[in-house]
Amino acid sequence: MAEPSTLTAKEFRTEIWNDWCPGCGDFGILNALHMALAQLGIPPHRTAVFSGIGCSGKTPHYINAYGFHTLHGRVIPSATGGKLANHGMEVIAVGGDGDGYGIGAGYFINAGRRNLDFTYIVYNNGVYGLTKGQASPTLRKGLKTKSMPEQAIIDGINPIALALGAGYTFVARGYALETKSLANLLARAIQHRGTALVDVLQTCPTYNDLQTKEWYAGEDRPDKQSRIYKLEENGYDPVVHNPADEEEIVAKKAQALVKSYENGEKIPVGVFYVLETSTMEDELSERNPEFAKTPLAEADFSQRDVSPLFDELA
Amino acid sequence: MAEPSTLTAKEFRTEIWNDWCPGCGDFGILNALHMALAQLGIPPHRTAVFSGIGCSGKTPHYINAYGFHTLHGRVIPSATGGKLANHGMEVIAVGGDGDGYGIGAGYFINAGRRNLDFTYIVYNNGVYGLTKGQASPTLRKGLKTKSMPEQAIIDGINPIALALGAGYTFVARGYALETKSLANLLARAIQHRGTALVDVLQTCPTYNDLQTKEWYAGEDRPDKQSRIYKLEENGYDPVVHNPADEEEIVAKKAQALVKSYENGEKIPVGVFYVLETSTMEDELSERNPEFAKTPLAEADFSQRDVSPLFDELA
Amino acid sequence: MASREFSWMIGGPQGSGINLAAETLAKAFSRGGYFVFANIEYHSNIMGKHSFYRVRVADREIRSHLDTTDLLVALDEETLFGDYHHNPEFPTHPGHVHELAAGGGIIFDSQFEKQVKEKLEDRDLRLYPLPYLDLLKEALGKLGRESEFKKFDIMKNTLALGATVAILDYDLDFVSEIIRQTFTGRKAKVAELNLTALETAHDYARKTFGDDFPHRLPARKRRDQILMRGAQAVAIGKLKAGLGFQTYYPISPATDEAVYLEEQQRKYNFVVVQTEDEVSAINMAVGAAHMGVRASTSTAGPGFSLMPEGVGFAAMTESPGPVIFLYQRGGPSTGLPTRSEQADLRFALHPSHGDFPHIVVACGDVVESFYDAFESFNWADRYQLPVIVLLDKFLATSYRTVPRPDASKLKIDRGLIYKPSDPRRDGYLRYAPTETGITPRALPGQEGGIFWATTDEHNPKGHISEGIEHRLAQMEKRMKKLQLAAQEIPSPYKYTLHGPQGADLTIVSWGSTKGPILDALSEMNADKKVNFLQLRLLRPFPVEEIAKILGKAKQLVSIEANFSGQMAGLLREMTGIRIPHLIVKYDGRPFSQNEIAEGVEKVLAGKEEKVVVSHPGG
Amino acid sequence: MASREFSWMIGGPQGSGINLAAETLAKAFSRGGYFVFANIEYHSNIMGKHSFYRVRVADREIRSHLDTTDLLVALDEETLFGDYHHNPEFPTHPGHVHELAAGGGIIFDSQFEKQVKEKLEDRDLRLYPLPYLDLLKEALGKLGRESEFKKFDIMKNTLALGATVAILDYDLDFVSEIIRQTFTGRKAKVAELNLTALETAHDYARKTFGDDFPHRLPARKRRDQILMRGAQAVAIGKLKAGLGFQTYYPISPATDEAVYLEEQQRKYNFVVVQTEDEVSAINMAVGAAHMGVRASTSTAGPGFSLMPEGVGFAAMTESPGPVIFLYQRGGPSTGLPTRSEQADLRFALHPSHGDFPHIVVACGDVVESFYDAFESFNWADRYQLPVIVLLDKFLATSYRTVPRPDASKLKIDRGLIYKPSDPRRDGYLRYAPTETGITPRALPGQEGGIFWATTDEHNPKGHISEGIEHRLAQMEKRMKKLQLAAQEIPSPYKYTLHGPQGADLTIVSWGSTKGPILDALSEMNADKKVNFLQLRLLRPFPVEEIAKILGKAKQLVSIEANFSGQMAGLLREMTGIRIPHLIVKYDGRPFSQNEIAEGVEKVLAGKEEKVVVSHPGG
Ligand SMILES: Cc1ncc(C[n+]2csc(CCOP(=O)(O)OP(=O)(O)O)c2C)c(N)n1
Ligand SMILES: Cc1ncc(C[n+]2csc(CCOP(=O)(O)OP(=O)(O)O)c2C)c(N)n1
Ligand code: SF4
Ligand code: SF4
Ligand SMILES: [Mg+2]
Ligand SMILES: [Mg+2]
Repeated sequence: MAEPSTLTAKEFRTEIWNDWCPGCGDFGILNALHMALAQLGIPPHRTAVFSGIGCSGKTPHYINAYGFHTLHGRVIPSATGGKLANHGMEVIAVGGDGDGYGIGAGYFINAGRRNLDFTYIVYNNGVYGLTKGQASPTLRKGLKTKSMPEQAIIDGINPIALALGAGYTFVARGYALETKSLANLLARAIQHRGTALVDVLQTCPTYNDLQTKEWYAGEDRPDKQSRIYKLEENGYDPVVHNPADEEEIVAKKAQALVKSYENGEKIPVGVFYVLETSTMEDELSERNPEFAKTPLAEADFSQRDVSPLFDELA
Repeated sequence: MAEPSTLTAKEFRTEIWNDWCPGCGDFGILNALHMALAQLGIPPHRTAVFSGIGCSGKTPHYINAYGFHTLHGRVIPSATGGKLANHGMEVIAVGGDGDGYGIGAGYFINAGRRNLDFTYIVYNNGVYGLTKGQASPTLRKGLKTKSMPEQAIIDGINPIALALGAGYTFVARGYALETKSLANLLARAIQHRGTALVDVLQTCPTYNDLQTKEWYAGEDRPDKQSRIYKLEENGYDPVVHNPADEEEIVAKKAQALVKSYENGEKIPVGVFYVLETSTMEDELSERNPEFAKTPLAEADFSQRDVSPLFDELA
Repeated sequence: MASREFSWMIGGPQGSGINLAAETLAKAFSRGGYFVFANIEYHSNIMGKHSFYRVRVADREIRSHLDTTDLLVALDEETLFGDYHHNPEFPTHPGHVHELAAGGGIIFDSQFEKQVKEKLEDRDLRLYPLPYLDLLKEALGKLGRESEFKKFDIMKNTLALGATVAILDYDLDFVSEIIRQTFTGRKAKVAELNLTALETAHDYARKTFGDDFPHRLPARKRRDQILMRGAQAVAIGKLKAGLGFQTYYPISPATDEAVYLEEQQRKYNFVVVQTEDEVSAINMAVGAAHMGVRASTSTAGPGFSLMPEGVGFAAMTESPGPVIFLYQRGGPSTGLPTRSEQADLRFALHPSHGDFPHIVVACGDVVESFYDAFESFNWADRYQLPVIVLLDKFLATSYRTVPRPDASKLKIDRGLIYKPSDPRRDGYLRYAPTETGITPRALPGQEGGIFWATTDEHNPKGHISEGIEHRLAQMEKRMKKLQLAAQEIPSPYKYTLHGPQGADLTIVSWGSTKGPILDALSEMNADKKVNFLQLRLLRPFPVEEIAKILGKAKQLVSIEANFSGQMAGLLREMTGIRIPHLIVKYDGRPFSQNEIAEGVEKVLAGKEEKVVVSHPGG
Repeated sequence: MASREFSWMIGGPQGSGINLAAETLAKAFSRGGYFVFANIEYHSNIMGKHSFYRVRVADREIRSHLDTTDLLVALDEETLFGDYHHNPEFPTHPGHVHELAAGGGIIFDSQFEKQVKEKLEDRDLRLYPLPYLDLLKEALGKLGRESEFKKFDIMKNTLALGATVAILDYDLDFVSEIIRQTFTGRKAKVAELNLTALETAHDYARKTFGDDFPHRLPARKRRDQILMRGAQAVAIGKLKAGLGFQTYYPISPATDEAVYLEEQQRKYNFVVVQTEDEVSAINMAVGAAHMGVRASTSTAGPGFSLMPEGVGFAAMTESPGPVIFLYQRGGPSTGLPTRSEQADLRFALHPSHGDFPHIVVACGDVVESFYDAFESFNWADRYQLPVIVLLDKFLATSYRTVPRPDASKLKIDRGLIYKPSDPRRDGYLRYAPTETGITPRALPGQEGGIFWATTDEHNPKGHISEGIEHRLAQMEKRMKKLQLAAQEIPSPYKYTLHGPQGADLTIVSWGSTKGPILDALSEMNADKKVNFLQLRLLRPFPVEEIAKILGKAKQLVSIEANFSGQMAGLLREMTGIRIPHLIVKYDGRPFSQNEIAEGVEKVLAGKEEKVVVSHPGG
């Protein structure tokens, strides 16, 4: 960022009625996103927010930017198409943990391979909010939230570990109720060149009575210490300093993997892993320099000459 | 295994015409599977082989056992349904790398969470064989096989790393052309209680002119040393010895992750990670002991009394 | 004399407990020997948006709701006058006061009294302002917990219930009993709180409000009836059919059924799996069906849009099922997730590429839902194909009093099972062409029964074959099974002609419109001769039978809750007969009894080809 | 005089180079001024299974293949007598010798000479045994590489080509030229090898075989024509239309088009993405279309079975596209992956839950494929909806000589684009209801154009609304666009009535049957008055126009390559008219010219309601 942004969070807000439950962690993420966008100074009309379906999926309606509230589990493919169609736009994809790691798991994984320059924010609340509280893929075995008739008999997913294996070049975790640091984290993710995952721990006061605000704050613990701590505060270095060094990459992934399994009494937030490497846009530009020059959506194709193709068939 | 098996590999063969290309690595996997089944002594009619679609997908037709050649990318869901319906059967799922890690990626990941007792064998040839040689998800960035018009501009997937992140309790890699050791590996995977992944490096002489038999054998290398080496020979210990010890689990995963990125001049095969823990069947049996007693498919439900359910509605 | 029937409505923001109040009231009247119909409207939202629940009660059979309300309970202002405060630019509804019948009443928070009086002064209505907060404090005070009143805002619903019972002069004990049964064990304290609130409001209403409400319902003789909704009827029908394996991915309005089933897993030996998506849900079910259990999945339109490939898989491999329960909701796409529509018919009839056999049946009401759920598994096994059972949000979630279904005569038929004379012999041909198209199936695990199933075209053994001869034989084999099904399925499962023969007007319809149509007919038939052809089996379509009935009809009108008249199109495709008048509704709300009558009136009056019925409402 | 037309066939195991031989021959005749039609049959297999390629050549227009072959080239024994060796229990085909026309010839490996003579002694055939191995060695010997002969087994195809040209007395230079153009650069060595083999066999055949083959084709005047197949025509049409974004997931027979496009990415600025599955393919395309590029995806039945949800997404959000190219193949399910069928029509017409607008068009031949591909993007943009273009394996992969399409008159129309008078004003309503249903769309990135698109029902601004008023307005808005499309799309894109008015028999058909039907008609019409109504626009269906034509027809027969007569069903649904005779084919092979004629004869002769045509073949 060269110039400080003249935009304020307010300019990214919409006036419509927000129908999330009172106290929902989604408000924290939304506010953080408003702040991050303002901080980065990208004009609203140069921003496109894609979402899946769920409580989280309603986010675009609450952001003053081009908004695409797509299908359940399909936010990554549609955002990918959108970004490739106009790589001049800032593309942000958001969705729930069911949306991204359940029905969308195949796209979540395959997006890691492309390293297209967009940011994916997952609202991780351990439940399927909008369908009334079934276990989401992040809910761990043995847990039972108030709306489940039986405890979970299958394991929860570790999204950070999966993102590392899938090839994401920016892997981070935030906490919805620490809005300011989340805003900074989101800004950093958006600025990253390549696909960035930010898994955000989000409280759902309506259905998740286990991972509550109080639980995160450690109120049940004898020492009343928050479960959340910041990776960076412990001198953790997520950055691959020599992207050409395969060994450093693997070592940084292994380090991040170990950290990602801290998920009980201590829960790290912050950036787990960063690698600066060529994006899919870079590769496409190398293949056809025209691609780099004008985003496809802005190019004029009305004069295309296909006669050489017919010639080949003569 | 208590008694040595009286079955031979021959009893698992079928008589029909095998239409794989001459020299295809699939033959190695098929033979190894015949041998493993014979070795384990499971009668053919107590075995069910499920497959996806692809060259690899034709496998069930070449095995004398109940065979389900399902849909592209859906072998895991259908095998999962099959196993839950009759947990008395030995269920083996097979399919291509496109099938499993591309279109099937979401199921590949989510299967890791369930730890149902079945074995999943992926024929990893770097290409979509049956559709004529497009890049499969395991083909790495920058590579170009002979049938591709352009080199791959997106990264390949690391299936071992993903399986670890997804929660598979047995994660292994084999090599199709070392049939005997592959047979042993498969037998071990089948015996494992829980979901076992065996990613098998498979040569496709027709479309993959990069990862050829000769390449694996290291014929292009100055030292002519095979690229393949066995994890176990280097004293690698994949087993979690204390399944209750979270830290050991994480350390073993990290160790496996590091090994899984060896994929150039040295390629490890063998078992990367093993954890003995409760399976989905165990959990279901705990919830309803009837489940353990008789597989659902063999139970008699003709006398079910639903009148208590009506009573509740009175 | 006061009327022995009435329509009640409670409205409020989601999360304010209208379900509990309405279902308690419905059950209280059902236990008191009345006929009850109760249905809900709500947003795809968890908390805050407007929802309302109707309860209609009568001393004769009823199966639908009315557009008018006799007693409206408003838990908030929006219920009265709409959401223009929340959505100034694009309000979504005008509230419910306009729906009140003449002489009807409104229970509302006394804080709005002035406003209500002003706005409604020229209407013939009884106003029952209830000081919710004071009554709540009073009730809590009786238990020494007055200071906690802020936590118990949710109990407004119970207060309204107490007032309702007082105004209607019904027996409060029925309500108390149900509240006690609802909150048991650790929740007994909650019961106590609610009972106190109930009584407090009841007392207040008796004392404060006049006893001139024109509907009064004394308790009647108890009847052996149950209060059931479609989702429950299906779930119980499935269990009775021997369901072994159920998959689902959460989706409105199908989830209710699956959640109900989930809760039965300790009582009955079967497994419910919440899958990672609907692709997995259908494919797991196919795998399980092939393996020998009765398997099923339940979903709504968006989920079904992910299942075509799996349906083709089942049909091609002649899997004995699964049975797919498709709960229609407002489409297209995500559409109106919590509203009702009947617009998935065409898609369900052609749910994948290629020609293949499958059965489609549409349940008309809660009783049929039970029997269809049961029978569909027999068809899946007999004909070795996937079956789609069509329901919708209206049917799934509406409660109705019905006699307890008789499950004793239901017979499970698993179809032809292969029994090798000598299991060591190796000659089983799973896909051998036969006269009927059906080949006995082996159960995996069985000796001598090894077979191969492939989604590719295949030879009699089940191995891939692209040979022309096998192709023709297998296509014919598969499609023949549909003919057999058409012959064997008993006629009541195919269609019913309700009402008099030789009527002046014949209504044709399918699915959940049955209730409102029958109710409208019973009002109408006094002076008009109208009958009603209900279609139930939609594939294989009973072409001859239906053509015959339609051919004899004097005048035809179709009724369905979709934009394009999908069933009318199907009828024309199958019989060539064009229905000249369509009554359609596509606002996402179910037909009321009045709307049916209104549509039919319009058709009878004029020449309108397409009558769209819809009323402003919440 | 020897005939100036002939049908040639080459058969052999997959991987034995029959494609190269047949396509070279086809091109050689096309360049020589002949009309050519060439089509292939092959298994879903990479190496070893039987495949064959037909090349038909004439000095007048032809558009289809015949069931008979004048000259058969057998690269293996199976091509002659079938696969009973490989598949003793369930053989799949009887070989091709039974298809030889009287007086025809067979080029085959001399090693089978005795056998061939014995089996075919009573047939009027010319036998051309070719000592493949000796000729190969001889050819290699000329280049000093005789010892490598084992590596060059693959060159049998070129040997057969040389012999073919000799027997037909065609000009070898055309063939040599093409071989030289095929293998250039690093492959020039391969060209040399093949040319030597070509000449060696040519010489041998001239010397050894008689010159009495009844078909002889002297070179004609060169014509400005191209040899093109459907997949190429589509790809070029798309590029001309300004395609910016193409997705695909590999699947037969759609992949050819995408691979062709992939190869053009350095020449034209656009992107082809091989996705992880078809769900991703459609959703990426919808995302891209919304973002402002012309977007498309191509697939076959199984892939399309994964796209319903995405189609609904596009329709609900009024996305300008994508255009979906659906290459039909043998179904259901995985079915016959490399065979042809027209059985996805019904599914394409109702490809998701709910009522929503989309356009379905079916191309009849390679020229229409080009124009439809182009025009479909204009429709997607004008009407802001997804468009499905139906093709099939037969059309996609069959080569035909056609005049070079004239692209100069084609105009790109991107439909109504929103242009704010003041971009800072905040009043854009992306979904404002309008007269026509169409609202100008903003291009994301544009100032003042911010909008919201949601798959939920919405208000004019694009925010979620479940309000009845918005629901009705939006449903009507969306569906109205179909009416507009029906009015605006010019009639040639809707249907064509080929042949004489007032014929005794009217054939109705759609899609790739056009070629064989026209060919059969041109043979038949001498004594019989038959015309042919080709349907092209299938949704919105031109009800009035078609009803009028059908109403006037004296006798009607439908022809389509599927089991159930899907188009006939659609016709009846739309017009009430029942086609009394169906000619269907569902063996996965395309109609030949003869089969059409045969079917029509049967219909004319008897009263058969459903004539199934099929012939044993490879
Ligand atoms: C294909 C499909 N299946 C199911 C649904 C129903 N559905 C709506 S939201 C949702 C899950 C929401 O959970 P999550 O993604 O975690 O988001 P949250 O509501 O928790 O933010 C589901 C299953 C759907 N809309 N589409
Ligand atoms: C839904 C669907 N999409 C596409 C295809 C076409 N298809 C058949 S096999 C195959 C890929 C095969 O690759 P892989 O899974 O790696 O198996 P291999 O042939 O290499 O063993 C594809 C895309 C299909 N059958 N179904
Ligand atoms: S259900 Fe949970 S996630 Fe959804 S809005 Fe309410 S609190 Fe938030
Ligand atoms: S294409 Fe490759 S994977 Fe398929 S059969 Fe041939 S060699 Fe094997
Ligand atoms: Mg969630
Ligand atoms: Mg592969």
